[in-house]
Amino acid sequence: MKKKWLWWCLLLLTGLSSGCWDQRELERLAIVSGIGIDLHPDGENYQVSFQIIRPDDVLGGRGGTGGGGGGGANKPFWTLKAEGKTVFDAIRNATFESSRRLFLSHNEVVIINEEVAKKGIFPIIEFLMRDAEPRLSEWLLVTPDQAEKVLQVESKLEKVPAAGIAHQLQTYHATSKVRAVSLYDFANHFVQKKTAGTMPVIRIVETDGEKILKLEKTAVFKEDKLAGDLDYRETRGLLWVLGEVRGGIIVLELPDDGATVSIEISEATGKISAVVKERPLKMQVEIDLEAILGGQSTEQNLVTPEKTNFLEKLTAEAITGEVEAALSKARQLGADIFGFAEHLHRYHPQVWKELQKEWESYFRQLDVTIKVKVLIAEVGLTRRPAILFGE
Amino acid sequence: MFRFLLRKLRLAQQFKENATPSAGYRLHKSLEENIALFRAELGESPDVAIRRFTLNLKKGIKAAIIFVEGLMDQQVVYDCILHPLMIEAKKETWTVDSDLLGFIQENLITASGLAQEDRFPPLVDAVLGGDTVLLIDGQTAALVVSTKNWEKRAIEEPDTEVTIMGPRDGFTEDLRTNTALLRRKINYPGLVFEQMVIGRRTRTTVVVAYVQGIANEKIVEEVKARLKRINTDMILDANYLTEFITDAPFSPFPTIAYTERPDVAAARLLEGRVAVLVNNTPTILMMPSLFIEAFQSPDDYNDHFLYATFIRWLRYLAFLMSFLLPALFVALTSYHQELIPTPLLISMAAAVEGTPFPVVIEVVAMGAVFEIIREAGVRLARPIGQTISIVGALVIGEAVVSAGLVAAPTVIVVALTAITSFVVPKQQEIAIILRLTLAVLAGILGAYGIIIGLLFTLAHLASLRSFGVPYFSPVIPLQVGDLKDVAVRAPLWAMWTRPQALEGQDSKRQNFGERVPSSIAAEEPDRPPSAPGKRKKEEKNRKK
Amino acid sequence: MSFVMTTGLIFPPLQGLWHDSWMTLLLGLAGGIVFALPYTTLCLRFPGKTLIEIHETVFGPVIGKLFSVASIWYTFHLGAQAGAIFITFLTTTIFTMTPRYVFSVTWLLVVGYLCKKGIEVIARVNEMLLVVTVFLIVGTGFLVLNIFKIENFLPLWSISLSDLLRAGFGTITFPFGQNVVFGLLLPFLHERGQARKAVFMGLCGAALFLLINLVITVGVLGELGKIFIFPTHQAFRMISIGQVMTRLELIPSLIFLAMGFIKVSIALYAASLGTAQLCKLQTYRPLVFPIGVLMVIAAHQIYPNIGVRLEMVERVQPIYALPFQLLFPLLALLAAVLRRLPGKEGQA
Amino acid sequence: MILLVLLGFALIVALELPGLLKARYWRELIVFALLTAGAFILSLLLVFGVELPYIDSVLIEVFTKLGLTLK
Repeated sequence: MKKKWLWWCLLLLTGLSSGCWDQRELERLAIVSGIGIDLHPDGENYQVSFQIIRPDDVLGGRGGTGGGGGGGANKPFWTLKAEGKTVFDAIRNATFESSRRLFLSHNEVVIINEEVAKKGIFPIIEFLMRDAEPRLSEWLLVTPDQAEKVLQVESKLEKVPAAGIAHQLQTYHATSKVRAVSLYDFANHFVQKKTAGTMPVIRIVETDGEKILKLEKTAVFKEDKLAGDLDYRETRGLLWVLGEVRGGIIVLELPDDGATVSIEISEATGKISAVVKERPLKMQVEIDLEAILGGQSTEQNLVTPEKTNFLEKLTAEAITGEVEAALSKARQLGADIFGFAEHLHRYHPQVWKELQKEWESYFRQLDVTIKVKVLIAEVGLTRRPAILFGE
Repeated sequence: MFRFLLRKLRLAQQFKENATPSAGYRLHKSLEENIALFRAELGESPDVAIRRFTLNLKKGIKAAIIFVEGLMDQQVVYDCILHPLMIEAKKETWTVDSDLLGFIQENLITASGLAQEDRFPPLVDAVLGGDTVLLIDGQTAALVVSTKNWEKRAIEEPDTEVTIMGPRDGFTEDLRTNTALLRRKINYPGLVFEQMVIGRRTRTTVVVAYVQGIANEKIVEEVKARLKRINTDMILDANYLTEFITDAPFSPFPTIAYTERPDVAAARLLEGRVAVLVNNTPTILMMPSLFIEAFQSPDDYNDHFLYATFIRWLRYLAFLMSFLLPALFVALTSYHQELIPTPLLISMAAAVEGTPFPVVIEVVAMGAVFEIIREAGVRLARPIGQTISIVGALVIGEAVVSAGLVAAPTVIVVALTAITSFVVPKQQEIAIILRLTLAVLAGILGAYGIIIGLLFTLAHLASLRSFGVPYFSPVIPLQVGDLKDVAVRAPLWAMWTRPQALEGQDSKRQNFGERVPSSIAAEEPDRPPSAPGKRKKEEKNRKK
Repeated sequence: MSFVMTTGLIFPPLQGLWHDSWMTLLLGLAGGIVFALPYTTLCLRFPGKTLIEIHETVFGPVIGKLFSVASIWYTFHLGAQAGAIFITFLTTTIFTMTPRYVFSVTWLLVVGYLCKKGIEVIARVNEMLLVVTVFLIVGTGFLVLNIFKIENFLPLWSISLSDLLRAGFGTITFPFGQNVVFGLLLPFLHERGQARKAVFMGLCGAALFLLINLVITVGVLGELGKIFIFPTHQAFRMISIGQVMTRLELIPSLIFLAMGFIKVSIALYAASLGTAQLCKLQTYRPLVFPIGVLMVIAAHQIYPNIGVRLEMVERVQPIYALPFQLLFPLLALLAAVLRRLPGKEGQA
Repeated sequence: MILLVLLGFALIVALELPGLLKARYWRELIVFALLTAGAFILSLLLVFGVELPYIDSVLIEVFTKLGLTLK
């Protein structure tokens, strides 16, 4: 029994004598919330910029205590640039200019410049996966601008711009015209046979002399290289197939009077199946949509069985159109962004073995049938159009 | 080290042999010599009174009574000894045969407690214990008249174990009162008190109490054996005993429980435990004691069982927090920042910004400061104590943060820990020790350090035994049946067995789940009245 | 039970075939049970005796000693292996900057303490941890449900039968066959008649846990899991419920670590006890620390980096472990049957 | 570092030796001494940076030479 204390002493002794290598006091950490990766002007090295949170200033503004620094309020973040032969190298080189060690565990976004993306992002993804600090859940984006500049654009609502970008991505539900891609999602493409990865594209837009970040398009990667992009409509086409559509508006134009009807997406599923009996095989995409009649510019009452049926048909056509657009773009790029290959691998491994080798050329002329089922389940609060003039 | 211990042991043994020299020498025939004996033994203390008188029997025999003032009842001495011997004896004409003492015992002394004794030491004990010794010239034996009576505290509710519901009585310093309190709770002849005297100089009376037919006899024997082996000169408080007989003297975990409440003691006795009552202390000892007992408050059994279960879980949580929270805080802030949600991390980083010390030091120092404040508050008179805590907690806490010496989250954590540790007062000391050790370990090795510390503690707990019963039972080793008073507080009618861990006799309290069903037939309004024939049939069915 | 579980949890034994690994797991369980048969039978035949003593009675003093030394070496190697894996786990995931010896020394202290307290304490601590682990696995299992994808298990039969068999064989030896260590301890653990039952229950329980864990990992990580050395850890890194319940990977990791302590202590205990019996000593206790230090040194010297370990598991481990796990007990059993040991009471 | 190793072994010996002597476990003492000496030498070698073979590497090599590997 008396030995117990000896033990504790021993434990403490070894502990104390061994010191504290991994100890990093909070106040000695530079919390990185965003990483931007550009090519260095010399074309060889990477130039990596970090958005580092300054906690004091983040909180300082919130309480409205004023005073603070007295003069011009500090920005709640600081953008640090560093260059290196690899991303990792650049991270360590950053300490030349930073008083604190960079801490990547709370990083939220990684913004990759187009040029870098065209060269291939495999080394970047590889590093992010291997290192213990970055997380699988951080968002990946591509930008045609300098990634460093993107990181410097202040968010109008959030204190920390990177958090702003992350939130901006997560509101994709509203339109389903942008795809949010995390490191985990993207890395999965690397291990999944021939599926092509995508990433959202972010850009600096200037409105009223103020710089604002805007999510545009979706970048398509072939293997690890940027190959092309999808616009909003094509992106939603892609999301339909993937079953990732969560919300958004489909605007229909009525053929008889040219009025517009907005259909709100409430629930959608997408399913891929393959018909493997015949060659060349056919893929089938089934999309199931539950929608809400959201608004109309015509005076006729659309809440009748026939009219709703008609609307459903129109919606289905619109969706088919979107998917077709995405499909043709994908065929043109030769990038299987829909994961047809993965589907074959999972459900028809035998067939997949057969097609594996020439999958890309096969994909380019793959026959895809699209089946869309639409159900308008709700019509909003009004039972007939809110018109100005009584009958 | 071992050699040293052995030598010590040997020394102790010699000591013991020397310690009992005067056993068994007897009284003389002459009264004066006997009085001289007492004088020699008891000295000239003013509280020892020797009253000589003449026993008016036959031709008048010299006699004396010896007692200690303040420990005896003057009235009893007068009514039962002096008056009958000096006055009543004169009235009648007695025929006294040879056995004078026996005659006095039978005919004259009216006190309820009376005994003959011819050895000297027990007589001294009796005098010092408040009894009156009657010496008669020419007799080689004396009469011991029970006249014990001294100033006692009234029975009050104990401060240390306050309950909201339930009985309000508590043990007092007086042993007899305490045994009486227990008897009043358990009106069952199986409740056994066995008395012994421990402490060479304090001669403290100690009573071992247990319920025959329930308590495990091996444990009872073990308790008695350990008590008998104690060889010290003073036992002033129950804890003196504890430290001598506890299983693991170096362990901070108490393997013997205390209580000041007769209801708790009675419940524990009926679970099959052994209680030890020590004279002059209001706390009684109960053994074997398990870790889990600290979480069982007497109020649990006075409340509804659902609520009691909920509260018990809160208590577990609070206990966990009370030793784990500072360590976790240290580990999270100085090692595993990736585990803190980002917004929280930012606020914490902002709070920590500019403080001069690492978090470990902050936590340990603030913990120490808190303990100091508490200690200062406890020892002082109550009103001042409160002032101290308010000044200490509010003023220092506030000032330390605004001066930028310590980060606000640290103060919050330390304060929270302090409060949680009061939820389980019986394990509070351990919580403090564990808390500081774990915090330091966390400061050295982060969460890994915590795990190491916890493993050590767990291993220690797993190896502890209290009078042969594994300390951590019924959790490890698992005894599912006993969990009904651990994981939950089952309804009383469902706690149909006594704790199995104690391995007592007669493990059944009542039949399983036996309650008293309502004797008023329940109306069944949700059923439509059916045809009389059918109804009868149904009733028949129900009876089956 | 936890003995099998722990390394498996952090370091799934299955390379190459990923989403089919649950099948190999079941195969491994079946194999493990088959492997367990010889030595449980042995232990039943020689009640109250450890493998060391059995060796001696069956093979005679000289050859028996050889067998015993081999068994002890195997146990020792196992303990060192487990220690090494856990240290690697710590230094690569959580404490990237701390030198390895810090962990090995603290490790040694805890394990030594546990061993000195004896098998009963180890078992009890284990029991406690087991409960916690069950709760945690089930609990975290619920937390990952929202990122769980059942499709990750497809296609079902992507590998050939031979591959499956080979992998299954691998699983038998690592981690299931490691149970042989209990051959050194069985007489202490349970009442005689229950030995076999206990081992089987343990195996099944462990397999069940591994299965749940595997299902979680595969379901969450999908194909991606293949590339990680410690997929379970990664899977738990994915947890994200609301703003609060994020990034919980540390908690399960540390619990598994604690279980790792237990595993190493059992190995160390077995090795010390075995050595003590081999040398006919009265007590194993003084041997705990020297052997512990040796084990730590071996843990440092077991592989330069985890790559070697991976290769070992894939290519050599099954063959290497086979004699210890199956051959020796089988031989002993055979010899015992041939020599009609134990004869009547007192002779054996 | 060397000091630490020395201290560690000194502690182990200090912890175990008196008990062994007291109980007159001579056999135990011999085994204990042998094992401790072995451990001590090995750890000294490690501390001095002598390159010892890695167990798994050796095993792999041996088994490869014997032709007893899978694949």
